[in-house]
Amino acid sequence: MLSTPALVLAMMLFSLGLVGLLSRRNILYMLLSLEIMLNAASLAFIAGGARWGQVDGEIMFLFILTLAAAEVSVALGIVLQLSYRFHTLDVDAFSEMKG
Amino acid sequence: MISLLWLIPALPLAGFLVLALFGGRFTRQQVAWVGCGSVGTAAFTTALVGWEFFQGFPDHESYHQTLWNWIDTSGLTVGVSWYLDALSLLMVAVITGIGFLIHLYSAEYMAGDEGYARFFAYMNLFVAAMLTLVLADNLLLLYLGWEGVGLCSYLLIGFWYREPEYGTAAQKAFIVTRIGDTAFAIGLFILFTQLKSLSIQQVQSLATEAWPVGSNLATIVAVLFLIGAVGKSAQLPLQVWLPDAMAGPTPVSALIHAATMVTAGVYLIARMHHLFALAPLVQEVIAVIGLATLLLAATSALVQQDIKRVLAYSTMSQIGYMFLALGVGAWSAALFHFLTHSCFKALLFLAAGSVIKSLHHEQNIFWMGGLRRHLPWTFWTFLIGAAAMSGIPLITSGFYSKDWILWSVWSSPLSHRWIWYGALLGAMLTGLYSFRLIFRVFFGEVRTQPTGEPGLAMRVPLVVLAFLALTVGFLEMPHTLGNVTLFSQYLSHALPTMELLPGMDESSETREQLAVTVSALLGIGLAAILFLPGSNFSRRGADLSTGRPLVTLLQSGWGFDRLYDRACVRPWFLLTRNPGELLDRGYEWLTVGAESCHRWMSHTQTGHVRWYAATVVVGTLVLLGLFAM
Amino acid sequence: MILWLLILIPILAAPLAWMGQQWSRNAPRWIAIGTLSVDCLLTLLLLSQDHSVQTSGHGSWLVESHSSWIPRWGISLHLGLDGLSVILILLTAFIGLIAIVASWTEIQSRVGFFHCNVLLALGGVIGVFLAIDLFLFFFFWELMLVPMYLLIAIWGHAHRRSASFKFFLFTQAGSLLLLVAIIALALLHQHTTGRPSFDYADLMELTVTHGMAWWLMLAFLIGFVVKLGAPPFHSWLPDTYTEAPTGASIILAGILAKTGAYGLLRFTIPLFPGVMSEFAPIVMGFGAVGILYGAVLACCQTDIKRLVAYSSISHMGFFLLGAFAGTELALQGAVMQLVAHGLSIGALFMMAGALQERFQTRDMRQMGGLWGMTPRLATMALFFACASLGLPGLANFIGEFLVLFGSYSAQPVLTILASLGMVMAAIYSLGMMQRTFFGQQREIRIASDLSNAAFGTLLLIAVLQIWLGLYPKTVLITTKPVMNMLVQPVVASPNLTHQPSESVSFSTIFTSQVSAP
Amino acid sequence: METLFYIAAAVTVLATLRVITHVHAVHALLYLVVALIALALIFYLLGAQFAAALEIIIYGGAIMVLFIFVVMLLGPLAVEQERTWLTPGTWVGPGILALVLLGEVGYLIAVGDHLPVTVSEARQKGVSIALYGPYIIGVELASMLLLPGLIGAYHLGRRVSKESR
Repeated sequence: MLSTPALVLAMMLFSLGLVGLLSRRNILYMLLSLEIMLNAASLAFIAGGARWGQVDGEIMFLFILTLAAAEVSVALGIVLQLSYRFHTLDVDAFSEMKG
Repeated sequence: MISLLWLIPALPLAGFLVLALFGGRFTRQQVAWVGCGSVGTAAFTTALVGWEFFQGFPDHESYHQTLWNWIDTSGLTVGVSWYLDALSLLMVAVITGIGFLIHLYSAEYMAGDEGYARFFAYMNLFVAAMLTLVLADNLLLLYLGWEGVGLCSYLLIGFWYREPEYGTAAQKAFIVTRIGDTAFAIGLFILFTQLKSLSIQQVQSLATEAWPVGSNLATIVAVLFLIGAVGKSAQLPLQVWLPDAMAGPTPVSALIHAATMVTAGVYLIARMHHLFALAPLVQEVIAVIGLATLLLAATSALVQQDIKRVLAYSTMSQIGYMFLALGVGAWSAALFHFLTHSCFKALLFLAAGSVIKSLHHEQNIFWMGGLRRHLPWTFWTFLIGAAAMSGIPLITSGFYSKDWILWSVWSSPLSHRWIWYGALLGAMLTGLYSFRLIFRVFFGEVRTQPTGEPGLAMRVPLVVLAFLALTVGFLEMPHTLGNVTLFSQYLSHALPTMELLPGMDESSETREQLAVTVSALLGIGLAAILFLPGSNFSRRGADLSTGRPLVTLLQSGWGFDRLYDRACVRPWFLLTRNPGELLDRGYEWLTVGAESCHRWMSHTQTGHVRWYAATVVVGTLVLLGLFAM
Repeated sequence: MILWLLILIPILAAPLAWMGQQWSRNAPRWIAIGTLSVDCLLTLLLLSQDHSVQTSGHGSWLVESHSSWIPRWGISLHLGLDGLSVILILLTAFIGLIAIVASWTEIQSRVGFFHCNVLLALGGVIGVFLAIDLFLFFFFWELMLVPMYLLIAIWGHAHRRSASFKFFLFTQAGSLLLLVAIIALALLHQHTTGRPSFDYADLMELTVTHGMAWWLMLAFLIGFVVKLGAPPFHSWLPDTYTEAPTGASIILAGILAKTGAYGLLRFTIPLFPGVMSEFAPIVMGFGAVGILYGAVLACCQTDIKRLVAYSSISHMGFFLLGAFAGTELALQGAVMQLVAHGLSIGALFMMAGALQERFQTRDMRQMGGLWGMTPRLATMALFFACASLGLPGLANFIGEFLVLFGSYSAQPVLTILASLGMVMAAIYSLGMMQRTFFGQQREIRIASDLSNAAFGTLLLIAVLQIWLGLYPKTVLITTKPVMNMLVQPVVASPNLTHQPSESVSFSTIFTSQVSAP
Repeated sequence: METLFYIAAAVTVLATLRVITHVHAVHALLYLVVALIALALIFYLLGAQFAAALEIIIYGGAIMVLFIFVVMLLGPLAVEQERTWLTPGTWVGPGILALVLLGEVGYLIAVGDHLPVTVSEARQKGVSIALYGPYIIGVELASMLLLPGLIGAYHLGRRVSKESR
């Protein structure tokens, strides 16, 4: 079946997303990388669901989808605010939370 | 009529309340009327009650009145109740009678003072508290009066509150006596725990039943009570407060620190005589304390420069005589000396007050002199007082009371011969310091110009007290002289009479009396040689007040103040110097630790999103690695 | 129902007081006064009904209200009133009134919110005094904390932040221990009977193993003692009392400390009688140490509020000594001490606040000679200094002496140590008078004397002090059945039977010293 | 069948690589859309048709549109001149990848019925039943999550006035 290669693919995508998250400094790209990682996770769920013939994988995908939607809407709002306030999207420029 | 007993303490209390609440709105005259009136009425009531009491006497030896149950819970039952017997009636009579005279005197003496109403309020409160003390039927109520007089003493010593030294003296008085009070209170705890009662009569009968003579518990309780009495009566080793207490206005010294409050210790021991009888060891200690105090105070009085301090030390010395009498079991003699002492010491203080007032509050006797002609009333009354104190034979009351004490010491089975010699030496010293005062103040040249004689309100008490100081002694005269025993008969209903050693007859009594007489006269004669202006010694300017080491030591009251300062006061101040506390430090370390941890941890909070993401990844990897293993 | 009224009236009036700010500046104050007066009257009503019911009850409540809340976990809305609670509630309402009068001029910002918090805190306290379901008790216990924290943190003096944190951390740590112990008790109940229960009566019948009881007792003890402010858990107390605004200081010292005391009497002692009788001497030792420790530190202080705060530690030491002495007399004294201390400390803080308001300082070194300028204040200060040093005839004396009388039979040495506190009380009380009111005036400053309202309030407290000092029956007769009940199990335990021998052995030690010379 | 999967997987990986390496936001977005579509295809191949549809509609459609809006709102910060990103170089890459996917879809449509991919109605029903059965709490939670998302987006999306910073 396709489940095993699908899981490998999910892992690859996840790693790519992670690399993107860690290497890019533009916050917009970080968000994109995050989306990739979320998708990789969904893929893993769906592959799992397909492997066992269960519907739970798809349900989890649905939840991840809603999560992603909510996350993106808020995150993009934050991105807008950041750009208004700091006139840059470089995350290394923001360190307001420094302890 | 006797049921009016409760009015006696209530009247001064009412006077206090009226003055405390409305005193500010009264005129001086009204204040004086209320202040003197309340005590005067109390004295009048005492006379009525006393009359009624004597009607039933001696069939009804005591009268009991309960106003309400003060505390009544879980086995502790204490009432606000009065107990009148021969002893308390005597005390009440002295307190209200002399108290009234002193109030009358104060009405003029304090006339110029801004705290006129406050003064009378305190004085009235004092009288109320003192009456509570002597009329109390139980020890807790007695303790209430006991603390109450202490408070009033504190307030009146510090009456002129602007002077910081006066405040210190007041505090010293309160705290030193409070040490005694605490011992007294512990005595109460033991007594209650063991006997389940606090009623004075009941406790004593129970104690007599429960404890054999010389038993440990009796001794402990007696010692604790003795410490309380010693504190209040300014005896060794808690005597240091009394000389400083002279900071208060002179009528206060007369009433509180001479005539009444300081004799509370004497009253307590006399009142609890059954208990003390159970502890012969403690009785012996009382006698020794009395002797030591009377000698110590007499020698100190010899060299003081302040007229009031001389009188203060003399008070300590005379109370020492009373303690001595109590110690040898001569209860009645002690109280007789209390009676005469109250009269002549109040007289002396009031006369001294008159001197001080006429000299614009000059108290140093070296700035006085030659007042004999300017202040004849004062001079004669002072002279009578001094004569009574030194015990000039036959005509003064002091002679009879002191002689009784010395005779008791001589003849008591509880006494020793060396105590008697000590007391005799004391009698000589008494004459010496009394007449040193007379010669210094009233003879010689005038050093400070006096303003003149006091007015009527001050003169009347002086004369009345002078009369009493001369005549009170005739209530009790020894076998060899007149054999009047009114006083001892009267008190024998409340206090046991002392048994004599075998072999004490009239001839030995006469010899003993002769010795007393001679020693008193010797003291006066010595004073005349040393201090009478015109005498050899005096002309050479040799007083005992120049700075030789011994004199300095005597002047400081044998250095007790310095000793206590070194031993207690300074360590205490050292202890209380730092307002921080040690335990708090411990908790502070906790916060310091938390803070340093926080500082270290907060380095990880860079504020960079990518750093957070990376740490999350690393953390996840570590966890995965752990799971994989 | 009337019990719920007692709690709900202040809690419901709290938002009203907040809103009242819009109408007028004094509206919140009057609302608070009205509320507390109503509570006062209701309690007096209950108190007057008392005596008829009292005969019925060995352990039963005079008034009780029971309805179920969360039956699954054995939690119910169970309130009960007995002699102890009625006295303490009356004290609460009265001290609350004092606190409001004391902050009449001091609090000028956010008046409404201040009184809202005061009422909420007092409602919580009354709830604590009434709840006999442990869960409900804990609910009220926490309810009173938060408004108190706000009172300190918002209206406090210069170092209010650290003080309020310290207060919150300490009390919260104590509460946590309490919570753990309460839940453990409920679970133990489930373990033995199969259903969990937080109800007082159920838990009283619970038998706990010795080791377990030991730990639970410790938790209950520490949780309550923290609130009481006995060393070594007192560290928050001086800071908090000092930095809090006058009104809050009065509530803290006058009422909140009493909740800890109440907890000890209501829960710690009766729930674990066996262990308690073993542990009582240690607690009494802490009480005696507290008396001396507080007194010594009070003598060190130059800040007048700090001095009063340390004197409070000292006075609460008497409570601990009495509460654990195991004799009815001492317990009665301990309760009396609570009432007396509440009254005297309230008045003292009120006067400290008045001084601070007039001179912008609490440092006694900068005062002095105020008697001439503010005679009313000075007279009242003198009175309450006397009350604080235990002058006979005033309420504090009754409390202290009953405690000492009662505990002497249990622990003679500790009692004697505690008595030394009386000397120190004299030192710090008179020292305070000396430094503030006597002596030379430092600078010429014009200060008004006490206002009529404040003077009247203080006079009222003074009259109460005298009344309770001369006729303490008022309180003692109400609390007697409760205290009597408390003593029963302790007396029954075998540990106390050998106590007379202890006192004998003490006296032999003592006499051997006496007779040695 | 497996070939289809591997081609789609290759497309996904390639597009994703381009997403994380590209410097221009819009280009990256274009690649991401392609990656999502390829992923949808994989979902379909795994038998999750409903998920595949949602992936395209919501992810590829709604969410990506949101991104694009934001990118445009950000203006010069994220977007170069329009001209530079409309040059053929930009869209050739995604175009080719999309064409590959199109080919796959076409193949699927042509021979779809013979493939072992099971398009079962029962399974989709199962999803719905499970969703509103045991997972109802999850649905509620998701709705709760969306509401703050909405409010947050509304609140954060407002342009703040100049003086605030």
